Amino acid sequence: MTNHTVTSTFAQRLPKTENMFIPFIMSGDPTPELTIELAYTLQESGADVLELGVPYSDPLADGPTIQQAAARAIEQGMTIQKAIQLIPEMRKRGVHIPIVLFTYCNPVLQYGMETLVKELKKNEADGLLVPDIPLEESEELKQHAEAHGIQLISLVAPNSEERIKRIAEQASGFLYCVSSLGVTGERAEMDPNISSFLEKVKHYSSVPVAVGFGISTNDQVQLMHNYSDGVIVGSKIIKIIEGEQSALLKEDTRDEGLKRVKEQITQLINY
Amino acid sequence: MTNHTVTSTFAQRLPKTENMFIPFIMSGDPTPELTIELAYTLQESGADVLELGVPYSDPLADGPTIQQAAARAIEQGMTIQKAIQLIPEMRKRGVHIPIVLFTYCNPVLQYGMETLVKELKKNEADGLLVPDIPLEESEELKQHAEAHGIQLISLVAPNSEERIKRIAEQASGFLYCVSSLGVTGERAEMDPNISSFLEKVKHYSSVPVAVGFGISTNDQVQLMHNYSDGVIVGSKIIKIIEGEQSALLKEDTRDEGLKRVKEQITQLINY
Amino acid sequence: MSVTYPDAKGRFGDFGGKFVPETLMAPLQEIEAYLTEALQDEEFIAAFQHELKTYGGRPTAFTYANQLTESLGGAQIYLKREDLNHTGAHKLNNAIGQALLAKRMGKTKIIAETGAGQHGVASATVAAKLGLECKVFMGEKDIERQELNVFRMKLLGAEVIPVSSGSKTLKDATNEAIRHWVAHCDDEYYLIGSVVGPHPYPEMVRNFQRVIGDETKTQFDDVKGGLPNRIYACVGGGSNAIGMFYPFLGTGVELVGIEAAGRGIQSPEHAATLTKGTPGIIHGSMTYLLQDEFGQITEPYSISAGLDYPGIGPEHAYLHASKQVRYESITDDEALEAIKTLSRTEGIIPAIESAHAVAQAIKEAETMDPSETIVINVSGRGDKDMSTIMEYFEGSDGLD
Amino acid sequence: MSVTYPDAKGRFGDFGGKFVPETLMAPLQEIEAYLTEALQDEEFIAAFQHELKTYGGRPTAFTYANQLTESLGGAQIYLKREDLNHTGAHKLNNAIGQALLAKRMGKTKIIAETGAGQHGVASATVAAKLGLECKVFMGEKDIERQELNVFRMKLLGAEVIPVSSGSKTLKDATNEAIRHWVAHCDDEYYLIGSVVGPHPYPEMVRNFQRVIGDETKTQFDDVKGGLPNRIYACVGGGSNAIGMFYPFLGTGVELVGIEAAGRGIQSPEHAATLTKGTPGIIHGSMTYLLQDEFGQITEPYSISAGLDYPGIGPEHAYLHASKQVRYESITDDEALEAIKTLSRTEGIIPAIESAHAVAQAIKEAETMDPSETIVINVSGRGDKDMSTIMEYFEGSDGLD
Ligand SMILES: Cc1ncc(COP(=O)(O)O)c(C=O)c1O
Ligand SMILES: Cc1ncc(COP(=O)(O)O)c(C=O)c1O
Repeated sequence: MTNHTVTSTFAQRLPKTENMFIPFIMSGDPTPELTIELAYTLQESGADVLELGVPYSDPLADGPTIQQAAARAIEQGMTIQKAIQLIPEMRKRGVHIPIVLFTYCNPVLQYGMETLVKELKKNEADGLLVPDIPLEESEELKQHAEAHGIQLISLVAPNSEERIKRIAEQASGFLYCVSSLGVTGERAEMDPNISSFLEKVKHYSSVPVAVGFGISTNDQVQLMHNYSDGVIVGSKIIKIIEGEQSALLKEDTRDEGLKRVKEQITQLINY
Repeated sequence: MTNHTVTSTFAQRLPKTENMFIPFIMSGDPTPELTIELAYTLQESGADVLELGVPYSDPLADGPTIQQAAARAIEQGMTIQKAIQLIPEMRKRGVHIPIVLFTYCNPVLQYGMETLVKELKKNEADGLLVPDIPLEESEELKQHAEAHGIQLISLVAPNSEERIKRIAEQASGFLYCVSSLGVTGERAEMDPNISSFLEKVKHYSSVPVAVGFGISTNDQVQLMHNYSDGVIVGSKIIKIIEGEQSALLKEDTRDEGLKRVKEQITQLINY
Repeated sequence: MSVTYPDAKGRFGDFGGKFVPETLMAPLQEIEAYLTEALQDEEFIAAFQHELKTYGGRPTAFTYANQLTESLGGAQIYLKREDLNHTGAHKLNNAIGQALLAKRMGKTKIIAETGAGQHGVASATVAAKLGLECKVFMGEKDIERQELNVFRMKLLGAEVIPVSSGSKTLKDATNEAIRHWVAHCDDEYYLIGSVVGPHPYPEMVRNFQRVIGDETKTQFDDVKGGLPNRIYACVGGGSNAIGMFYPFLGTGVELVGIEAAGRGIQSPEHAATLTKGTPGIIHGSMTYLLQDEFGQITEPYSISAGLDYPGIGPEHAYLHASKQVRYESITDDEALEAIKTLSRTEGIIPAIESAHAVAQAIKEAETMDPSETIVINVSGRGDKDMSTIMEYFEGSDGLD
Repeated sequence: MSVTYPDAKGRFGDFGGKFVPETLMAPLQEIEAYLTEALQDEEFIAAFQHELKTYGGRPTAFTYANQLTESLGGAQIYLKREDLNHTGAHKLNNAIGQALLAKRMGKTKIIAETGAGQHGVASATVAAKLGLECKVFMGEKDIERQELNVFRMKLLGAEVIPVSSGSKTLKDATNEAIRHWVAHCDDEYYLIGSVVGPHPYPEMVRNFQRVIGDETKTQFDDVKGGLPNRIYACVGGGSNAIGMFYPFLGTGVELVGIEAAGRGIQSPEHAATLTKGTPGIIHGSMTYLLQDEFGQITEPYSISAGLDYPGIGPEHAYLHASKQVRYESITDDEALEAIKTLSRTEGIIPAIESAHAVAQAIKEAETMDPSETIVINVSGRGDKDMSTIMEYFEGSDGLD
């Protein structure tokens, strides 16, 4: 439909399309500088795609862990603009995997859809994920994204039913499968019907299929790798970073902190 | 109608039927013994009839002064029975003027109408005044009273209008004219229409006509004597007694207190 | 037969009458004369009905309590929703009627007594609506306990007059209102809040409140056909009960009035006037009351301010004596439990007063046949009682 | 034309829609499907109307404010009395409708958000009446401020869930309710309290609230004939306003929605969403909202808890943009003054929310011709606000 004037960098930067690990971090939590360092550490720990969160005042799809991370980041003065500006810094630091900006719809609207995707492109981002724009409301944004070579990541949920096909067929970058009903946050157990759901999604999807929401243990990661092309881990990453926060915030213990973050993540995704 | 089996003592005991002074005291305020002494003192000060109040919990026709006197008397344990029993003591002390028991209707009912008038007679009382039994409700009580030689005192008010005639014609003992609309208690000024009202009452009444409610100054007493056969003074008497209460309550200052009560009353009714 | 009362002297059998100071006889006669004339004037009746409808919100709803009925498994329970009246209780019906009469009489001021403040608020409300001045007499103790209702009356433009005599509660506020009226009966109208006081008040208030029963009769007939088996109403002074019962007298419907048993009728703390009182005179009327052996009126007790009255309307005394109405009593605890039950089964938080009727009805409905029907008069809503209820249940800890 | 909105995507012009996480698309579609079917089912409509009438107390009264009219000397003022609804506000209409729908959908539990507690109480009420479980999400700050309403909900059997996220007020309670619903949409129904949220909520709530306007149309025509010149309603989320306005759209009646100007729209403390907000997305819907330059939603302020919301229903955004409704704003001070005025002239203490409409109407009525007519929607009663009003007037010292 639209004229692809700009080529997409997502596929080029993606290390692999199986057994993917897609961590989420919140821009500015605990500080912008550490966000950059953490992005690099995550890549070093095996991340294939980085989801870079923009903190939002009213994050409807998020559980307490990410809500609190957002609140801390807003407190620190983080904005969507500053979050985007972190990306070139990450690139400079050596982050070469695809970076997907995660932001709610309202900041996108205030920024301007076209301005946003242009800025993303300019700042070497690869994708955009807006959790509160379902397929039916995404057309305009998708057109802008496509026009500027930014992959608009779609989400699909266990109750999407007959919409699975429609969503999967138009998905770009990777397809984000919500593991179970509910918001982001750790879950003790996974939905028992997850395998048949993922099978159905994979059937229709032409892009890699990753599972997110609630994945927080190595067992869960291993299980998901059986059914999907990768896992998205958010709240658990935030928790790991929170646990190392005091070390990370001090110049002299930062490297140790980052090392321990890496260790924990390696344990989490190891298989 | 009824058979006058017992003769009335009221008229026999009444010193005079003009320029009457009819004070009110509350039984048991401040003590039963003092009520007897005060009755005697009032007679010595010129009282022609004594209104002996029975304290009541809900004295609808009374202002604050008499309400409080009643509350104090109830507190002291005064009852209608005990109040009646004070009368023979008063007689022993030398009180020879007519004594009218003033009580609200409910205690009368609980005592029993016939029992009450019998007891009154037996205890040498002469009359009964119930401020909340208007003519229309008084028939039964009046029959009992007449049967036992007790005068049931009637009240008439400035707004009694066409009822004045009916009330006045059946009045016995004396006719109590309410000076103005309102409850008992001192008033700075008298109703300007009082003279025509009293004239009308006197026209129909075959018994002496006395004015009460709010009379508290010598001027008022003098004025009322022009239009009526006497004055009833309640709240002012209570106030005078209240003023001397501490003297009255001590054995060694009692006589002085009584003397001062007498002086004040003499000043009040002097003309 | 019953419907011919009161007689010319204002007597319902042995009860009623006018036991008032002579000074009040004229104003009472004036009211009686105007009232008689007003009730024969179609315009007055129409004005009354107009205000009830367009201002008060009548007819009030008639609700089938399906969940309560099912949970008890007995008689079918219907609720007459006086709680939906403007200002939250049946009290408004009477206040509208009397205030219209006061205006007709050319009075520019009304006075009223109040305990918890419901009748005070109703009076202040109609006074505002009809452009009358309003003074409300309220015991000092009640003023302390009912700060919000006091403020409400003042917001409505009424003057609230603290009464410090006697026990500083409703009984004394009534005394004081009467005393004040005696002195100001030329331009003031005394708007009594229940079917108490001297004639013609009990009859007049009943006539202004009978709309409750009249509507119920029609509504029940519309919904179920015929008449219910039993009707329940709480009794303080007795206005909501008589308003509900009156149109059903002599129809064979079993009428049940519920008094406040407070902490139990074996304790000294209750307000069960018919159950435990004796005949006597209070506020100008011969009726049952709580009193000591010498005729001193004693203080009643009930957790519900509206039932906390030592007397009862004379017509109830008569209906009791003539066995036309059965009177029962319900304790504080039973009433509060009934509030919880009705709230949770029907989503209706009744006034604590009304909850007494609910509690008795619950007791009896269980034992009745599912083919039988009962009506409970929900005389008012519980909003005014929330702090009391909350205190009773110790926050929400005592709720489950 | 206006009446064909929303379109298939739930859009009112540029506004509305469904901006929700994917997981909510299915439950929203489920609601839409059941709703469409229910609204075509005469039995459902009849059941809704039956509950409105026999339980909620509809039709609500229509009062001529003769004293207020005379004191202003301008347009004739009529009041639509939503304050006479069971539980004290128009909120019940919608709660009944949605709870009936939830039952039809086979849901056994409802969840709701609440600010001051009015919608929470209405939801807890209908849940009790219909035998549903009820969870109410409420910000921790609001729980502290509204102790009595919290207790009321618990008494009605609802669970009140404290929300500690964000600013701990209504906005966050709504977020949390939505988050909870995402995880429990299989057996829970989310009962939104105003014409906000994703499609089909704004349309559904409007349809359940339009009874206000439909009745008003009939009542006005009965009393005066024809249509009024202007109609006033306050706007928080906008449900009482849209309920009132909807049947009058396109009729030529001038419709005025009144937002809360709090401490003044020049100050940062207001809730005047249309007057001072910008388009954006809140709670799943494209509409006007209060936000900063980066799209972070900012905290609104109003003395009235029910207007203290940073968004507004999308249909209002559309009616604003298409100039079919005029939106004004009224400050705390003006609203409180209007409470005093309406209380004293008409004996009606309105909710602080409703007082915003009253205040604007008073301003305008004065300048209108006595032959003109206006209607004010009195969306709720002031009982719930008495402590706030009392605090504002510093006891009764500030009353005169
Ligand atoms: C709700 C309610 N019900 C009942 C009563 C008792 O009065 P009555 O017995 O006159 O109906 C009151 C009195 O305040 C009341 O507020
Ligand atoms: C009485 C009253 N009016 C108005 C509102 C505002 O809501 P809406 O704008 O949806 O009518 C509320 C909300 O709680 C309310 O309680």
